[in-house]
Amino acid sequence: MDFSHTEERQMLADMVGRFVRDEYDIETRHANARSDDGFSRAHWSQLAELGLIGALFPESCGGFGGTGFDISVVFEQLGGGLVVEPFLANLLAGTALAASGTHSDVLDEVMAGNCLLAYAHGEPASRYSLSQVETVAQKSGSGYRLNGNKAVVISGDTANKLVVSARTAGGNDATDGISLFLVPADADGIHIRSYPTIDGYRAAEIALKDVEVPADSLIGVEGQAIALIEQVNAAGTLAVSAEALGAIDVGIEMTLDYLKTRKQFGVPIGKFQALQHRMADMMTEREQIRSALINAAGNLQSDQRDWHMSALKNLIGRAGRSIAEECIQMHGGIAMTFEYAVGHYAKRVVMIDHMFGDEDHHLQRIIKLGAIAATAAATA
Amino acid sequence: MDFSHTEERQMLADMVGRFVRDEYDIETRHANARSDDGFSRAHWSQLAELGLIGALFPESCGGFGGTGFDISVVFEQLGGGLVVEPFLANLLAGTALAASGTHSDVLDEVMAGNCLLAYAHGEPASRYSLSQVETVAQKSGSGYRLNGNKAVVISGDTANKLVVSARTAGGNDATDGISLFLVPADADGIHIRSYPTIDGYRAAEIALKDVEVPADSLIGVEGQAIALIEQVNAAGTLAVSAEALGAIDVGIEMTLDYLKTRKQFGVPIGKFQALQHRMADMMTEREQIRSALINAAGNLQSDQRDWHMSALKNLIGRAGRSIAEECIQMHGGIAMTFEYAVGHYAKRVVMIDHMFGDEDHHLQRIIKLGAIAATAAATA
Amino acid sequence: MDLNYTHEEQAFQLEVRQFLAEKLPPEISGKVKSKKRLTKQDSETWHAILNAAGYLNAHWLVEFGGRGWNAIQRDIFDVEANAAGAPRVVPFGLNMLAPVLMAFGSQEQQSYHLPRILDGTNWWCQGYSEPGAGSDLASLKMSAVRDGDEYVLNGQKTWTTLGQHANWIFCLVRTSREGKPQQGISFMLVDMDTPGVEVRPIILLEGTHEVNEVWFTDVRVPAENLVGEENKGWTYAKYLLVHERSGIAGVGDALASIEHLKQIAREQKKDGKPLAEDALFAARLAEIEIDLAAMRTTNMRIMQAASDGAPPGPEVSMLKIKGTVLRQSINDLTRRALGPYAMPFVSEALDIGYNEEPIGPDYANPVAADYFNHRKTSIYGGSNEIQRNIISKLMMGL
Amino acid sequence: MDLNYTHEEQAFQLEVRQFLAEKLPPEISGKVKSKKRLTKQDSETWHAILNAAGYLNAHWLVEFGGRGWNAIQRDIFDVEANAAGAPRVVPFGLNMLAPVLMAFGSQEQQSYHLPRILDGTNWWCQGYSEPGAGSDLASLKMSAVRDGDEYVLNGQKTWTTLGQHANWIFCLVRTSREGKPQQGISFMLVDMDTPGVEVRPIILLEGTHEVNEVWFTDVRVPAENLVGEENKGWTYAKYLLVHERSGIAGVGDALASIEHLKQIAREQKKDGKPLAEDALFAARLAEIEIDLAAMRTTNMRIMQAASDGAPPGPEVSMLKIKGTVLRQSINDLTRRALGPYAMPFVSEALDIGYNEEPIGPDYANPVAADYFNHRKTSIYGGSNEIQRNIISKLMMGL
Repeated sequence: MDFSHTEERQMLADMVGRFVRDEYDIETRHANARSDDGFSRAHWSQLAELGLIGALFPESCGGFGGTGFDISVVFEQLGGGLVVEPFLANLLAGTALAASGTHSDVLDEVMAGNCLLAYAHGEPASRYSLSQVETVAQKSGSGYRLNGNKAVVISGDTANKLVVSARTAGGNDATDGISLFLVPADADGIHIRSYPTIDGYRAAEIALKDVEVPADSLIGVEGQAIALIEQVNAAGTLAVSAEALGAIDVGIEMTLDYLKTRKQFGVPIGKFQALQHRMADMMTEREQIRSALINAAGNLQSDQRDWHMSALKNLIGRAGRSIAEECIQMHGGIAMTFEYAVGHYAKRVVMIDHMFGDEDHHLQRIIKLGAIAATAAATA
Repeated sequence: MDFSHTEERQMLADMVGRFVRDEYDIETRHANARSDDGFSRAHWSQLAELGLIGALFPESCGGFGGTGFDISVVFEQLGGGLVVEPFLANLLAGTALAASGTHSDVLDEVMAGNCLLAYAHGEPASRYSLSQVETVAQKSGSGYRLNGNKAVVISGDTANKLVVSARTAGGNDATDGISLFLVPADADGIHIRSYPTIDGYRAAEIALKDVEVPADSLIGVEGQAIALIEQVNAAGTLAVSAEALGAIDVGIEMTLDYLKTRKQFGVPIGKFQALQHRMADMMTEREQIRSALINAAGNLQSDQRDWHMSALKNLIGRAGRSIAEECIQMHGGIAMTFEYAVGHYAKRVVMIDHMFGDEDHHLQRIIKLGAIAATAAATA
Repeated sequence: MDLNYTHEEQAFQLEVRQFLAEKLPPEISGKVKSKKRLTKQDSETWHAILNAAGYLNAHWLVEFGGRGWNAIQRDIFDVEANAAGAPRVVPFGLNMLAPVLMAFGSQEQQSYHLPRILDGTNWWCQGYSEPGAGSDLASLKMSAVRDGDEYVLNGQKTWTTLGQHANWIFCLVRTSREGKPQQGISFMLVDMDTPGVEVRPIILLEGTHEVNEVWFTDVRVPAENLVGEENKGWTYAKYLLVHERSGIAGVGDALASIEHLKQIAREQKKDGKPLAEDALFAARLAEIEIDLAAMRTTNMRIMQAASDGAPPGPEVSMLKIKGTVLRQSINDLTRRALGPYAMPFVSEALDIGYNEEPIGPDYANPVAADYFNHRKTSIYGGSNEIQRNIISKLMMGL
Repeated sequence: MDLNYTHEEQAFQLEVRQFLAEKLPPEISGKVKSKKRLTKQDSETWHAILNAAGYLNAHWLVEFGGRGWNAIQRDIFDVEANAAGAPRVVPFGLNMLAPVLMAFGSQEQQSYHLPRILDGTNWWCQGYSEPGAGSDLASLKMSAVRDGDEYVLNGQKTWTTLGQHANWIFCLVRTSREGKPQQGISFMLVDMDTPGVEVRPIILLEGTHEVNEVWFTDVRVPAENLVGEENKGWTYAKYLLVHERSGIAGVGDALASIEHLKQIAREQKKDGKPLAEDALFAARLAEIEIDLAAMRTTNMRIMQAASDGAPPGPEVSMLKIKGTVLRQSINDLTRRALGPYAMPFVSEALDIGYNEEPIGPDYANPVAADYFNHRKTSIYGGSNEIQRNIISKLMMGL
């Protein structure tokens, strides 16, 4: 057991951190978010060249990372800059490709920064359920015909290709019978409605009406996609949680600075013990989140994956949200303004509760999974 | 709508308060608790003469009170002294008699201080369920034969008569088929095992083995006791909650005094803002409890009774426990000692969570009852 | 103690319900219920309707044309109005300035300003906070220097709610730097059409324009616009803060918001069942309802004690804390109820006239924004930290 | 980062398990698991077994006969020992005094006292707190006045855990009243058989005798019992506090307590079903397990950083807070799990030899007492408030 990063991974973290610090201040971020695409293609290419996309996928797929710690290190740093470029969408869709072993040419293009993917799995009625898929794929000639609606597809408006889940068999909530397809975003019958999210990112509602796809657009085995979907979900949970921790780190840092400089009643407000004690609890909870992130990253490929992912995500929703709210409260009015950065960090942390299952969803999953062995940090 | 006490009720409160203040200090209380009976018969007689038992029952039964506010006022003051005399047991058993309209001669003796009752309803497996009664009453001649076990019967060791629930029909958890009986505590076949509770009171496990009772020992209508039991339960919930508030008031008062006098680092610890702010939250929660007590007392006879009782008891278990723990924490080590009083108040508040259903039990009852109309404080 | 409504109270409740049913315009209550943005015109319309019915200033003292409503009446009106979807009345003139004028204003100020508050001629806003003086109001810097029959004002106010709609502002200004910081403060009424007054928007973190900076550059104000005595403004300011807090618990709004949340929870499905039936969600909701039922009584108790003669004391600080924390927890639970559809946010969809299909359920769009917006409530009007200080000092003597 | 055990760590875990299976006396682990009271003899027996196996001081530096266990090894031993029902080792000599002697004691003190700590000749207790000096330790008053080759001690210590069993006590005493309160403090070793030492029991709120007052009246202590330099005791005391906290998270105990709780929750029935299946109960339990899994890693991270060379810094304060709060929440949930049977308390039933039937389930009797007893953990060893002060000052610079 070892709690220090390898040198390579530390270099990766430093590199992303440097990019954020030097080239991605909050105004740049807002400008990227407000642009037509909702992100900067220049920044995306730059980061692709730095190898950031490749770090998310294993060597067997042409990447040079792909472990839980690679993902957590990258997204933690991205969270520190509230980076709006579509890393998450490409991690999700790319993980489906990488794990299935199909469409490796597309994944190569993704890692080169030449192709954008999005992951169209959630639906208007699915909430956080992974198996509730109402979109159907009927056999049609040698291929399939897709019909259905996909909801809140992250970066779904700018993707070149979509990974779409659809039911090839089974009832609405059956785990069996779900398949994944790789579909060009401009295929006939696809209607994409783009919109911003409250925290400055972009998502889309995607309607599929008689979309014809060839047989080889299938990802993995027909009807057996649930394992892939669970794996994508785990990677996504890990990524947004790491992002949340990165944002929490900045939020706490800004709050600490503010406590030291802002004066009320003639003294820096950091001298007020009530704030000090709450801040001390925030520091403690932050370390707890960091530990849960380590536990989850180290278990991304283990049989305790789901327990640790749910533990992590529950903590993000519970302790993370509380920290975000406290960062605003301790700043006071200034944190309520769009102009000041801390509110944006807080927004991101809170809204991450709505991705891949919220605090309660994951608490209930922990209960379902049982927890006797899982309280052990060790995987051995 | 009116939130001030009538003059009579204020006098009642003042009278009990004066008794506690003048004659019932914490050493007296401990001495009473440690005595053979677990309470003082002299104090019991004295309080009976002051009319304290009569205040718990309506005029129609020979008392001069019996409303929710009578009960709450009396028990709030008793809680302020951690009074160990068996008011609760006699309220419970007496309410069963009063509400059924039977055995009024016995109730007269109770109010005169000449007869002690206890309420033997709970069983080893019933937890907080009101209908889970495994004790059976079989017809036997013109009377009944009782068999079963009763658990944690408050003041069950010193009672002259017991109000015993037993099943005359129906399955173990059926609401129908439960009857109440008035049984002499020294009847053949009754075995009483007395023990102290962690907070200084006395309870008993009571085994009934072939206990023969005559037909007129029945309280109310055979098989229809559940409504009586619910009424007793509501009165008990109200009483112990009021007691908890009385104990909380003393706990907060003692803690405030301590904060003003105890010095650390050269200043009274009450100057530390972290403690001030927690104390401010305790004050707020205390007022919330007081309001919930008023709501519950005012609804003891209304169709919103159960909602308000559960709201109150949930708050006692949630906010009350938290206040009790904070009273200890703010005192520090001294509150951990038997000699210092505040720990005893804290113990009582926490252990009241184990009577008539705890925080979670009542939260779940609120959910079952639904709450749309009930969020209104007004009964109209 | 008696929790039953008297006959008079029952009749009053009926009267209020009838008034709302007849007079509250459906297009306005529709906006309120669907959390659309209200226009200035909407606020003015409702203000005029309330005034015509004599409800606008019913809580004012009888000698100033009010009806002297007690705590129970105010609770009934608050709850009924919120349940019906009535907009919040803009409080700055009606509930904040007016009590100060009644207590400390000159007869001229009273007879000039009070009718104009009621008839809507003047829309007031509040000039208290400054960039360096938030919770520590006494450290304010904006200066007012006497020059003949006028004061010359220079400085900046901030967090001025709805300042973009207002034509008058009441300000705390510094008229002296002698003594303790509280001592040199005065209370001033300023016509915002006076040259040198400039209102600049502050955009909040969820993108709305609700508060403003107000800049004053050599603004000349007639000396008769000084309220009470020079350098005594701190006393008036504290008096105002107490009155500001008389509705601070926000019971009616919280009750209406809970009903809205329950409606959502019945419609949202989780694993095929209504979210309302989920054990954890139901438990969170039930705790809020328990707290709210208690707070409604706490509010009436404290307000009744005040209306019985005692001034509303530091106890209202408890209402501020509990009221905001509870309201925020309703916001939080509403956000959670939506699942992924809490994320989309189309700001234009909050305005009437937006005709596109909603993203997700029609109630979803404003929810997250509302959650973030309500974080302000534990900060403004004296942050909850300041309220705890007040309780510590005034209620507990710590 | 690697969460997998190395081969060495796996082997170590196996070794510890074997040792516990073979050497931990079942009558002792039985008492621990059923929460009976341990006798002094029980503690001494287990102490001797650990010593014979070389585990007692395995965390000591190698040069003093330890094995220099790292954070992972200490975690493994802690968790395994607790799971097996091993008693807590009395820490005062072994984990608190010993590190101070190794760092600051004379060679004579080291060679005299360290072996006697290991072989059980001396049972140490701690003389830090005084009635007026709890969290504010620097304000202590107990005096030590030099008189020839001796110091004469007068004063009172309190909260002395298991002082009734001890024959030696290490004390902070005041040797000077000059300068800041921290400056005149010295660290003294006292044989409790010396005339003038008197131990008086303090009974805790749940009725147990666990802590004591220790009174000193003209107690004459040889000057060679001074540790390090006169008036430098504050430095040694702080060093000790850091070492005291190395096991402060209490991971092993918490894990064992959770298993106990889960066993109870499977046996207790609520509405006919196991309590463990109740949605609210399960949620409360799951939150604790989530927090505990994270804390186990937090603990190892902080301890590993320390064992890699850096001294355990203020970060351990986070472990103290989180560890005690979590442990108390386990106690709280265990109490709730029992329903009405949390109320009965028969103190004698905690002693071996009590032969009557238990009241209610056999695990019920100690639970409420244990809940109340554990309230001490957030008070002693530097209250959680003091820990927050430390974090504020040393970690955050506030």
